[in-house]
Amino acid sequence: MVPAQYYLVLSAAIFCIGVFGLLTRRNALLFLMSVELMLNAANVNLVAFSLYWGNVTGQTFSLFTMALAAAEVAVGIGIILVLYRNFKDVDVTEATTMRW
Amino acid sequence: MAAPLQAEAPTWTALAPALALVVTGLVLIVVDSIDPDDGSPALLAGVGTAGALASLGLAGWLLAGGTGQPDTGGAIALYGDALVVDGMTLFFQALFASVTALVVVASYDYLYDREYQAEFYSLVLFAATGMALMAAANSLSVAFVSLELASLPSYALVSYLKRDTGSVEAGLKYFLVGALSSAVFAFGISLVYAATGSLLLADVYETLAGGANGLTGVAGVGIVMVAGGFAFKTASVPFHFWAPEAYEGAPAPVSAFLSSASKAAGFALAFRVFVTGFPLGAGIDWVLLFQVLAVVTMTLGNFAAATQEEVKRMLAYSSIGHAGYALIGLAAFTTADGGNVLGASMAHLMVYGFMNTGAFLFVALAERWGIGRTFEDYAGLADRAPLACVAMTVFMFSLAGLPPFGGFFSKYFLFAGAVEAGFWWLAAVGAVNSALSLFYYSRVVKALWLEDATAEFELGPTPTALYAAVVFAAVATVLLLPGFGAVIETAQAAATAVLP
Amino acid sequence: MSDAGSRPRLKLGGHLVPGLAAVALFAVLAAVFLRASFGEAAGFEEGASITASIGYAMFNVDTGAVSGAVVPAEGFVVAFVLIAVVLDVAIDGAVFLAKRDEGEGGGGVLADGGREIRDRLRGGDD
Amino acid sequence: MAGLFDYTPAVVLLPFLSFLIAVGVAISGRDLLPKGGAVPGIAATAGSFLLSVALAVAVAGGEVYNETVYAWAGGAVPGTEGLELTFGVLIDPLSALMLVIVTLVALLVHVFSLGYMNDEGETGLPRYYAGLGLFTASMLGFVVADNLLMAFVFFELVGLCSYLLIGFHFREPGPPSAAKKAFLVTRFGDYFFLVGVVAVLATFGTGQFAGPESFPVFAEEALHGEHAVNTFLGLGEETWFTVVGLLVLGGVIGKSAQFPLQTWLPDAMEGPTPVSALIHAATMVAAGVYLVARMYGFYAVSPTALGVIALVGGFTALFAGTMGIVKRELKQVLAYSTISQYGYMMLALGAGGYVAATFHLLTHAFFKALLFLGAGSVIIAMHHNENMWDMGGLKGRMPVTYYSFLAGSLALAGIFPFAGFWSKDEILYETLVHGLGGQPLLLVGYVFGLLAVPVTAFYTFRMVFLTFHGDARTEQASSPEPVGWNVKGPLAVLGVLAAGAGVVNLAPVRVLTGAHVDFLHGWLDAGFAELTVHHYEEIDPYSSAYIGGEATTVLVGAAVSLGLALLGLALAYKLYAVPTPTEHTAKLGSVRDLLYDNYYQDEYQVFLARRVVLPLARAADTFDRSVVDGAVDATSSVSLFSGSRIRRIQTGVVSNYAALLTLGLTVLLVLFGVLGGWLL
Repeated sequence: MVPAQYYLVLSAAIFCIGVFGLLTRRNALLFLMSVELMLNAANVNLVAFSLYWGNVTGQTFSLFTMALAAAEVAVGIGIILVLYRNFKDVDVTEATTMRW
Repeated sequence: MAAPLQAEAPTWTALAPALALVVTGLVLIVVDSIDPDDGSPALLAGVGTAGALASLGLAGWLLAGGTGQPDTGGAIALYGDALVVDGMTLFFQALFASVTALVVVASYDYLYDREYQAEFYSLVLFAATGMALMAAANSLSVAFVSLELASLPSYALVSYLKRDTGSVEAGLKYFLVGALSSAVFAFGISLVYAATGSLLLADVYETLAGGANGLTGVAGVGIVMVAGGFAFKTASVPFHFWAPEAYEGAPAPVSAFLSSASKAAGFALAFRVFVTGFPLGAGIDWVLLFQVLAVVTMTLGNFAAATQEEVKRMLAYSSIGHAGYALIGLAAFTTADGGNVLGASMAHLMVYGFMNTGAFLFVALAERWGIGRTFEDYAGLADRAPLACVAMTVFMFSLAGLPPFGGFFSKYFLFAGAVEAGFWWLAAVGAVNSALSLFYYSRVVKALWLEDATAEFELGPTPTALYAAVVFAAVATVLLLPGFGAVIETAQAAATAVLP
Repeated sequence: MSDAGSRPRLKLGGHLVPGLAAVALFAVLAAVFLRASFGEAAGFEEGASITASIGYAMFNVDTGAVSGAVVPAEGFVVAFVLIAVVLDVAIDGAVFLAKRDEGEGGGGVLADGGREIRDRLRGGDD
Repeated sequence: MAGLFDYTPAVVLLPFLSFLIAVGVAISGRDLLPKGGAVPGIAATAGSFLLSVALAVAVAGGEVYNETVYAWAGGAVPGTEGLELTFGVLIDPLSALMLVIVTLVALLVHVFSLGYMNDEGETGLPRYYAGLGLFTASMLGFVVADNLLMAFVFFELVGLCSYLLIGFHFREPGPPSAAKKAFLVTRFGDYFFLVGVVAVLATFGTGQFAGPESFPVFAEEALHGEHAVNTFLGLGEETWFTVVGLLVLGGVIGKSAQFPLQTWLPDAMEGPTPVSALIHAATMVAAGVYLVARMYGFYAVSPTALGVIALVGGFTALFAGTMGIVKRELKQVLAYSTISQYGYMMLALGAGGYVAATFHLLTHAFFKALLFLGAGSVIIAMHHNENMWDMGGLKGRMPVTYYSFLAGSLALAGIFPFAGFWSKDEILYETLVHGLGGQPLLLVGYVFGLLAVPVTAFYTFRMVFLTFHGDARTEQASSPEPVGWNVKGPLAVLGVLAAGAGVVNLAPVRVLTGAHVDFLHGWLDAGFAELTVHHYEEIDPYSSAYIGGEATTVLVGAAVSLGLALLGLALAYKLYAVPTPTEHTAKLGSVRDLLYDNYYQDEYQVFLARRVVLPLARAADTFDRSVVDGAVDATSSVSLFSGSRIRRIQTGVVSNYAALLTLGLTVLLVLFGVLGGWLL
């Protein structure tokens, strides 16, 4: 059986790849995808430790995170759409009328 | 005395305040599908207000009847311990319902002649539902889902003015930081699950208190990340970056809603999760964590607020500062002290709910009238709208914590509680920050009353509902002066009952 | 957006520099996780149906009355009902945001087969 | 008489009512009331005055009153059993006396305002009278407060009102900044006070002034080991009480304009003159000294706190006096004299002279109100020119003002037998005998106080001579504007009081003849047992010693102080009681063939004014402006500067936010990982 450490390091890696993506990409859609990666890192943990602890709480909850990710994307796409209509771009660093 | 009605009803009725909100939200969608062109905005606002007031009435009734409180058999756990209804739940639900009612009433005038009003009201009510459930969550799964239920409508509400670049930009930033934060929150939950094998707060507490079997580090990272999720919701440093822009760009009633109710919801959940879910001394000293967050948050918020030129943005930063004050509830928490500091923090959030909502609604009034956003633009407004300016003065002085207003008592109890718990330096930092805050709050008062108008105001007709909401919030802020005894007693009793 | 010259740009100096924060975060997480010690995994009972167990968990079914091996879990019915509302709200919000106001100019974005968006995407993505 | 005491809150509420009426009128924006709202104010303060007199009569009959009126929070402060935060009323001889003083001065100031504000055609009168009403109400609420927290609340209200009134002419450049300065500097002291209030509540679980459950009693019992209290920071009980006492003293020093927080007071002269009279004589500045007297039982158990009070007071008395010598404006001289006189009161309190301090508070209220109103009268006559070098010769043209002003000046200078002589002499006497009784520190205070006597007399009579004597130096001074009854009336009343108020406590006469004529002493020795003079004398750390017997000491002390006062007066007479004092000094140094004594006078003046006093005053002024003001200003500019830095992290670029957020999270993880032992 694969040691539990591996899953944790794997999920940390996925999480940090997601973080890396949203720190270095300006495109709003890629930003969304990066967030999806981070949520999926959580799912890796949930499923892996479901087996470790011998209950399906984690597996069940991972379904909920997926559903929530879908809901978040729906709202996110809506906001990105109005962003595009107003700024004619989906670059997240374009919208800087408010600062300081 | 016969058993009160509350004790005889089936236990699920304890969720009535949240149910009232969600049903109202659904009714609004139905009304919209019958009349898609928003033909009668008064009907929509009326339904929304009625729902919020019904929720407030139910919460107050249950609270008064002792539902879920120690003298009637303690907290009511529902649906496999996923939800819990106790004094703290009802206290916060009453707070959310009050703010929702004020915001809905005020929005009637603010949304005058705009499209998509049914969507607006239903989103507000759904967000309020999410908050009400955050106050009742007893499991990390419900915590996460209800937090999202409160957040998703908020993102859309901030971007409500779809053709206004400020509103859209605010929505974008709020959404992006929010998505990042909820991912961090979810990852934190997964780590807590990894360390304990459960999502129920009571189980988590038990496992962590019994030593985490070599998984202390995993639990520690999880707890810090969960704290990050709450820090986002409460606009605490370093998860606060969305707040200045979101509050500034959003329609002012939405700013009021987010900065009062949404913030309080974050605290309600944080209080519950940390006090009943994470034992002190298991893996991480979260009291110290919140001390760091509290000091940094109040200092950053107040210092940045002091140098703003726009009233709304100043209020946004001041709202960050107040998150820092409320964090004292967790930062000065000790088991020996009982629920005193926690209760003081809850009472502060209650007072804050009224005074801060009122202040943002005054800004809404100014936006409705089309006068500018800076301090100078507000100059001399007292000549034209004396009553509203009296109300605004009350809010400002109360926010600053001057003696004759509700804000003084709540801050006083908060700081006194911190001193009593042995954290006098927290109180000292808070007092210094309050002193600084007086400077920028009084700038508003000075502009309103003492300075001459830079240009002629053309205010147009008085927006009655908005005006009424502002005045009502002011009356409530003043009434919390004599009524503060009852509020603090309820809050501290509720907080004491939460302790594991 | 007054002057393009004074607009704050993401100061990258090599646009991957902020990514170092993610690397640092990974280093910290990995350090913690590698120091953790784990016991033997409990595993699932032989012959238990995971799918069925998830179904029972989702609706708080009393598993004592169910025949066959069941993996235990806590009840998720509240979360289930809530997620229904969340999805409802998300649709509500997304549709409202996506709706085109009457008289809004600049049409054709959706009618050009997505070409304009695609160009934007390529341009926006450095 | 219990029925009468039930009406005590009305003393406070009447002026508050007048405030509400005036606010109503101000908001309506119309001229609803005759005299711009003065009439309700006069009626209210007159009512309060009558009620106060009735209360004083009842107190004289041996009645006292200490009742909680309203409990607004109870049992909720963590960790203490049953602490209640209340509003209550405490009427004892001290507060009854203070009520009479405050209401009388407030009434006279209201009447005088008719002449000073209404007849001068000022605008915004409802706002002015609203301010006066609230100011009076706040001070009265402070006086009757039965606990420290309530006292603090009203103390702050007093500060707020002073801000509103000093800044009354807010369209001119000076008053708003003066108002801000007054507010900020006194607030600076009040922060210490606030911490002190919290400390008292946390230490004793009560803020009550009187009764067996009061904090001074607890403090006394704690030192005898009869009562347990919470102390903090690991300090012993006496040290901790000293710390708490000094914290509260911070508020006193701010409000009573003691060194080093006195800087706001001279600037506060930008306010209308009747307001200055009210501030200086009976309300704001008096509040600080009254607070120390009110909780004197608490200070009396701490020798260190008493020593600090005495030294601060003595030093302030001399320091402010020297600055008063070189000022050109009438009201500026009075401002420095106020600081100096309150220094005397603090000296008395620190030296165990509780009666003497109260006595001086009483006499000073009368003669300082008189001097300010007299100055107001002169200012009306001079069309709001305050420069004394533009006056001269007003004596014959405004006799009522002159003679009442003269009475006030004689009292201020401490000339026998005017009121100020008796009270100042008693302060110096108490300081001397307690100093001789083994407290060398008090002897230092005594020397300060003694040196301030001739200085006081000098600047006072320099002012009198420059203003009223000699030839008129400007056209305006030769044909001054006449003033009305509403100006002369208050002056006459106060003139009589300034001359004769000394009879209430002729302590030296008692010592010499044995006749019981120290009525004030007897008055303050009645009432609650723990608030009486002999109780304070029992618990304070002082004992007395004499120079060859009590009577001798009294006579020597009185002779020395009177002699020094006369010396100062004579010097002023020599220099300024001449027809044209300006020309006299202008010839200085260039004309060598003047008479010898004139030459000597000029040299002396040059030496005194240019070489000693002016540099001293300048140094003091510089110290004021650079160090004290600088510290206050620096705090605010540092705050604003760091604020403008902090806001820069909000760059507006959401990617930067995400980066900072990630970094913040990483830092927190590292910090708590190391602390929790699961990282590294």
